[in-house]
Amino acid sequence: GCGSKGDTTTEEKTTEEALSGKIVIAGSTSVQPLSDELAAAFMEKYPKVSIEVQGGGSSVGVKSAADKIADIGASSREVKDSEKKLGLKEYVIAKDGIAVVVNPSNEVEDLTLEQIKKIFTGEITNWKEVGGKDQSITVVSREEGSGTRGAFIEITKVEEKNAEGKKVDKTTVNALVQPSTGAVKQTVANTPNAIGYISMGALDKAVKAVKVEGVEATEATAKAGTYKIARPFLYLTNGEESEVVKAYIEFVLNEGQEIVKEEFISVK
Amino acid sequence: MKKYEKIIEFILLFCATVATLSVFIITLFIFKEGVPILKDYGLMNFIFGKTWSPTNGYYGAFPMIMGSISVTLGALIIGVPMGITCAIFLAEIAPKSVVKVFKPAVELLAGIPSVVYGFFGLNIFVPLIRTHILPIVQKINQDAYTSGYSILAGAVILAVMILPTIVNISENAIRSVPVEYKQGSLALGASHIETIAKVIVPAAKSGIITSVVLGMGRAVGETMAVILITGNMPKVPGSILDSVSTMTGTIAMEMGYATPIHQKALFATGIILFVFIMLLNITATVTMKRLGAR
Amino acid sequence: MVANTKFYTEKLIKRGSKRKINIKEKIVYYWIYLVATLTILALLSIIGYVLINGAKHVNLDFFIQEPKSMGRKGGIFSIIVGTIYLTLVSIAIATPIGVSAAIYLTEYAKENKFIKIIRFGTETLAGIPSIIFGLFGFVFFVIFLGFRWSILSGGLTLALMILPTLIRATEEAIKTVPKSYREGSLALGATKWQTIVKVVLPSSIPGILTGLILGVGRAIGETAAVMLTAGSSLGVPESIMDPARTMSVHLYLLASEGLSQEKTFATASVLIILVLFINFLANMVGNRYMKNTKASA
Amino acid sequence: MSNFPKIKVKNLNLFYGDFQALTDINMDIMENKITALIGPSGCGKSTFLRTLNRMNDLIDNVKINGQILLDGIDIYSDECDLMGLRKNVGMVFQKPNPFPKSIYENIAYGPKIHGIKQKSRLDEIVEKSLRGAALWDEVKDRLDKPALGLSGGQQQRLCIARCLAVEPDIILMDEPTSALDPISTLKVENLLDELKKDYTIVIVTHNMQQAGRVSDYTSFFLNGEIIETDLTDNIFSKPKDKRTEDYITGRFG
Amino acid sequence: MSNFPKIKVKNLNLFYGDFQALTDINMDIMENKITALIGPSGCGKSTFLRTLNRMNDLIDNVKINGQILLDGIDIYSDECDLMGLRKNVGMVFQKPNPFPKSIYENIAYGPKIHGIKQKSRLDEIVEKSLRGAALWDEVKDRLDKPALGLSGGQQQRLCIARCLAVEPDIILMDEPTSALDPISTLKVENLLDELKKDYTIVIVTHNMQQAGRVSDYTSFFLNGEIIETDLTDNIFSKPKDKRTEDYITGRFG
Ligand SMILES: Nc1ncnc2c1ncn2[C@@H]1O[C@H](COP(=O)(O)OP(=O)(O)OP(=O)(O)O)[C@@H](O)[C@H]1O
Ligand SMILES: Nc1ncnc2c1ncn2[C@@H]1O[C@H](COP(=O)(O)OP(=O)(O)OP(=O)(O)O)[C@@H](O)[C@H]1O
Ligand SMILES: [Mg+2]
Ligand SMILES: [Mg+2]
Ligand SMILES: O=P([O-])([O-])[O-]
Repeated sequence: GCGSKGDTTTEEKTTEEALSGKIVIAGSTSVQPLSDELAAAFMEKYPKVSIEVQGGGSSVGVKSAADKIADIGASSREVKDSEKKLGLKEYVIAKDGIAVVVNPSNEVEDLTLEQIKKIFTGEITNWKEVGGKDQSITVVSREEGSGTRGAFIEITKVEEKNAEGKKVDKTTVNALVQPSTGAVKQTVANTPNAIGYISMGALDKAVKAVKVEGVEATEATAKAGTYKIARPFLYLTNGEESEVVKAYIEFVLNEGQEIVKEEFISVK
Repeated sequence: MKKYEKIIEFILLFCATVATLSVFIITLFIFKEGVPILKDYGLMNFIFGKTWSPTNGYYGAFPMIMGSISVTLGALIIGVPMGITCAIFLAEIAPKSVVKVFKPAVELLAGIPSVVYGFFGLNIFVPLIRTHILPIVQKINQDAYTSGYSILAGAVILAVMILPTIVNISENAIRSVPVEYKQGSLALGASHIETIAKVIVPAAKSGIITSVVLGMGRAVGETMAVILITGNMPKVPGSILDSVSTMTGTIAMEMGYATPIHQKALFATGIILFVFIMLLNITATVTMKRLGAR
Repeated sequence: MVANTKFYTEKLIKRGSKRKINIKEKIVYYWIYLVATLTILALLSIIGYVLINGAKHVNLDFFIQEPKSMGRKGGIFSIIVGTIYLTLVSIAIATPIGVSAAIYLTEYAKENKFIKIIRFGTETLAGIPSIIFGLFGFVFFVIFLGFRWSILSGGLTLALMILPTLIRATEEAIKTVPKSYREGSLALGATKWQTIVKVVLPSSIPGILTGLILGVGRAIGETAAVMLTAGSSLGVPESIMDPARTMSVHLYLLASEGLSQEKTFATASVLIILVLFINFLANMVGNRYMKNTKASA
Repeated sequence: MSNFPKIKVKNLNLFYGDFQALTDINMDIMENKITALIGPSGCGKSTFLRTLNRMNDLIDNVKINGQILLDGIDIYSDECDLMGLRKNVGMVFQKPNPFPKSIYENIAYGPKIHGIKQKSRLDEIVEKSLRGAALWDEVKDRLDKPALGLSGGQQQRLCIARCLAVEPDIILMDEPTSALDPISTLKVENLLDELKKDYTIVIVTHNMQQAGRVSDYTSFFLNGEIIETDLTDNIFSKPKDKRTEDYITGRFG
Repeated sequence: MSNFPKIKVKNLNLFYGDFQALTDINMDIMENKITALIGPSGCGKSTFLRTLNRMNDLIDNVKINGQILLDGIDIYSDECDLMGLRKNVGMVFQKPNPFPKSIYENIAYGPKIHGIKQKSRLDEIVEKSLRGAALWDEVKDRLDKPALGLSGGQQQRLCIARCLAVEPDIILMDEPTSALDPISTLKVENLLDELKKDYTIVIVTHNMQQAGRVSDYTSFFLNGEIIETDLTDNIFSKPKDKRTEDYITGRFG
């Protein structure tokens, strides 16, 4: 037992050591924590590979993959029609719910999609209108181009078609704008009357996720489809992929799904 | 011998040119990328348009321009009187021993990276404004509301940031006022304070103005600290407790977006910023020349 | 007549005759002291707040461990490496160009239109906000030249930013070298370049160093332009083509995302201590500089 | 007019830190006379002059003991108001030092400081002072022009006018003509003769001829001490002290 | 030694922009003699001296015409190598200007510039030059100390030594003792007497006595022109020109 085990490890090592190179992943700040973990696991397995993960937002992911300034672009929304012509190769690596979060001191537990829409379009501006205290609502949104924002406004119908059939983002101008999932969470955690939306994978005790249409925000409900606000995580590549990138994506889509399962919804 | 001297001179000249050339390249780049949208969208529409919503095709930079102006103005209102007072204190009033401690301290303040100020503002000022200043304001105006992310928070932090610039340059200007002026005034029976107010500060005004302009440049140009504390709300502010987004902040946050037109709009914002700063510098130079000539 | 004058004088110079002005002036003095105190307090409170909350989390491990889980855990080793790397690269690019430009402007240039343009260029460069450099660096170095997010892109961008400071400091330093040194050297049959290298530059080294230190300070403090050009990835950079995250960028991301208060304070503390150290260094060089010029005067 | 001592200096000692710049000065300064202070460079003339309106107060670590009585009031005692003293004891400096303001503003500065706000009153004072300093005719058409545009001699007379505008009793002058050309010097010297009708004047000068020409009394300083004070005619014709004689005849200094 | 003209100046004119500082200068400078240039301030002495090693080249918009022949070669022609000229025509300035380096480095600077690298050779030159400038005994134990630590007189002799180290034929001196005290002045004057055995020396001086004491020839400058050049003894005892006489007897200047 012992000996053969040792043998396989050394054998494995030689093949693993053969794989070397560098990967730069950039884009969605919702995907970032997941990429970080996946990369760590991959680098542990192949010590000669180095993977650099950085944020920016989903649009940065699409653009940097297209411009080839990143090897892999990460996006937390579907690629838009206008971006399709860039000819990027897409890999769905996970699914994620978007949690609607409020400050832990907030009594509101449950919101309907309609209410959420009205809050984010600025029709509802006081918590008492949705069963909370008589306090103004501080809406916290993401920057233009965020994947989370894109998915959120689409599902909650904050984005509407106008007369010409063009989609229009109706997010209220009275919203604070923060440039990352973490920043939204931080702002909501620190501001008593705030409401925001973040990747479900980033949820922790600092903020409180409300039920949407009575459904709790968990991986299970999102996977089951009862929790309405969910979107895919994508990896995007442009043109011929290098050996390492291929190996990494292969890893993410298979072994890596174990890691995905911990916080997100596996695609397997 | 002569030849290699010529070659060296040429290399040196080349290096001097690189510095200049880079300004032209930078200017060229920014303008090349930004001018088309200013043309298509209309310069006036861009500058005075009240809606910034690139995904919807609205590129009105007015909220950001107002954001930058209001935060900067706020910083100047707080920072300039404080800075000039400190400069007077250092140059005219403080005993040597105090100057020895005070001056390095102010210089230290100048060296601290702006993010540290931003972090401090985020942790201290934003909550402070929400929990302590808002209730006071609400006593006067029931409807007042703020999340704390506000012009006020940005202005306070920027004021602290520009303070060293104003103090250092103004102090030098005040110190370089010839001592004869001071003696002349004192010998007429003027008090020290009168002498400072009526002779020394007026004689140092061109230096003081320079310091304010430089401070202003620094405030307009600051990016990350402002992103952290002003809330980045692309809306024309109505009060100092409102959140705003600034030109610099918007560029930093939205840079690198997929749609080319959106990116061009950011370059156009860069042009506005660029022109703004240039105007500021030119005004400063002209004022200084006028004051110097007198 | 005599008695009369005396009475008049007495009224004039006896104390108390000008009470009102005295009170007004007292208020002005109080105001000045108050503002000065406030300024010092502001400084102390910022530094104190950061250091008191942060110093206890700064230990050896913090320096030698790599950051984990986006900076929530671990230390700032790769960030220190990135900061040093980026600073060195930007200095290495800016120094030869900046010092050469300054030499040209002070020793060779005759006042003509071309020189005026060059001067205008360097002065304008000093006034451009850093985000514009970032914008330019991102489009030009990162995308157009294909350097991607890397220390090279960041270093080039920062080099452009610190160039004016460096040029100005060097010019000032060179200008303070007495003309008599140059004459002495030239009269011995030295060429202009020999005179510059052997007499002028050695005398202005402290001034140049001061400029460099200021440049380093700016490189360390810059956030927006660095994020856009050098990226923000957490790995240890191994080559000039690798992306890197500097301390200011790290602090910004930690602060904005609220990943860990503890690490944020610790990083801010390290930054402040670094700045303290740089100031100390600049003062030391500056003092030596003063001594040198005094001895030669 | 009289032979009445306007200022009495008693046992005055002055130290810059450890260095004693004035030793045991005793001297009477007569009302409505011109007193000249002469002596080699560094002997303490300026220092002494500046004790009379307490301009030395500006310098760090100056220590003074002894008394200076102005009309019987000790100007270094607590009961003396410094601003009032300086208003009463005007000063004109070696280098003309007009403020970087207009000619008018230069003259009006003092009166304004001392509370005069009325425009007509100020106009009056400006004219009177400029006439008093024999400058009126030269500048009356350009009162709003910068004072720094005047020639050196005009600037110096402007400074004298500025000093007159606050109506002092005494005027101190520290080498007021040393920065001027001969013609301007002459004008200022003539002016002094006019002024002594109304003012008590103390003048420091390096120029022996000048001292002889303009002053009634002369005091000879050496190494921080007064060697002798006497009528100018006596000092120049029959000095009592050998050292005074040596100095006056140019044997040292 | 000889009465051979080392330098011949022919019809030299020099302009600073539009201002003519030298007009039609004609002069022979004799080998191994000391030639003194005297004249009132601003008459062009320094300007003329600096034409001899082309130090005026450093100044913008200087225009020169005429000829200066050094051993028959026109130093303003293309065939003259500027660095070589300056090596050959040394210069000592009014204010001692040692470099902020050690004493040794100051002397070795010139030889190094001109390509001497060997340490032993440099040591030799340093000693010889310092002995030549009568400074060796005073500094031999502290050659590695900063030159700026020397007294003014020592610094001036150091500058002379520095000049000797490149082995010039001619030494130009622009008021070399005006910044020195009498004792140092004496030492430098004695040195000049020694040096003229081996060098041709041109010295500008304000001090008539000095010109009389040290020089063989004297040239009197006035308003950019040479009034007369003659043996020093003649100039001082029986000047040909009235203006020279007036100047020497102190009637103007
Ligand atoms: N602020 C000062 N600190 C220390 N010593 C001083 C100061 N001012 C003057 N002294 C010294 O006091 C002495 C008297 O100086 P003072 O200026 O009164 O001389 P003076 O007679 O006016 O000379 P001069 O004719 O050159 O103006 C001098 O030795 C001078 O060096
Ligand atoms: N760089 C210059 N530009 C313009 N004019 C100059 C320059 N240098 C000197 N001059 C003028 O040339 C004239 C001769 O000057 P120079 O220095 O040769 O006089 P000098 O005889 O050496 O006087 P001094 O005895 O004061 O040193 C003077 O009128 C001077 O003002
Ligand atoms: Mg004096
Ligand atoms: Mg001269
Ligand atoms: O950062 P995003 O996932 O919202 O694009």
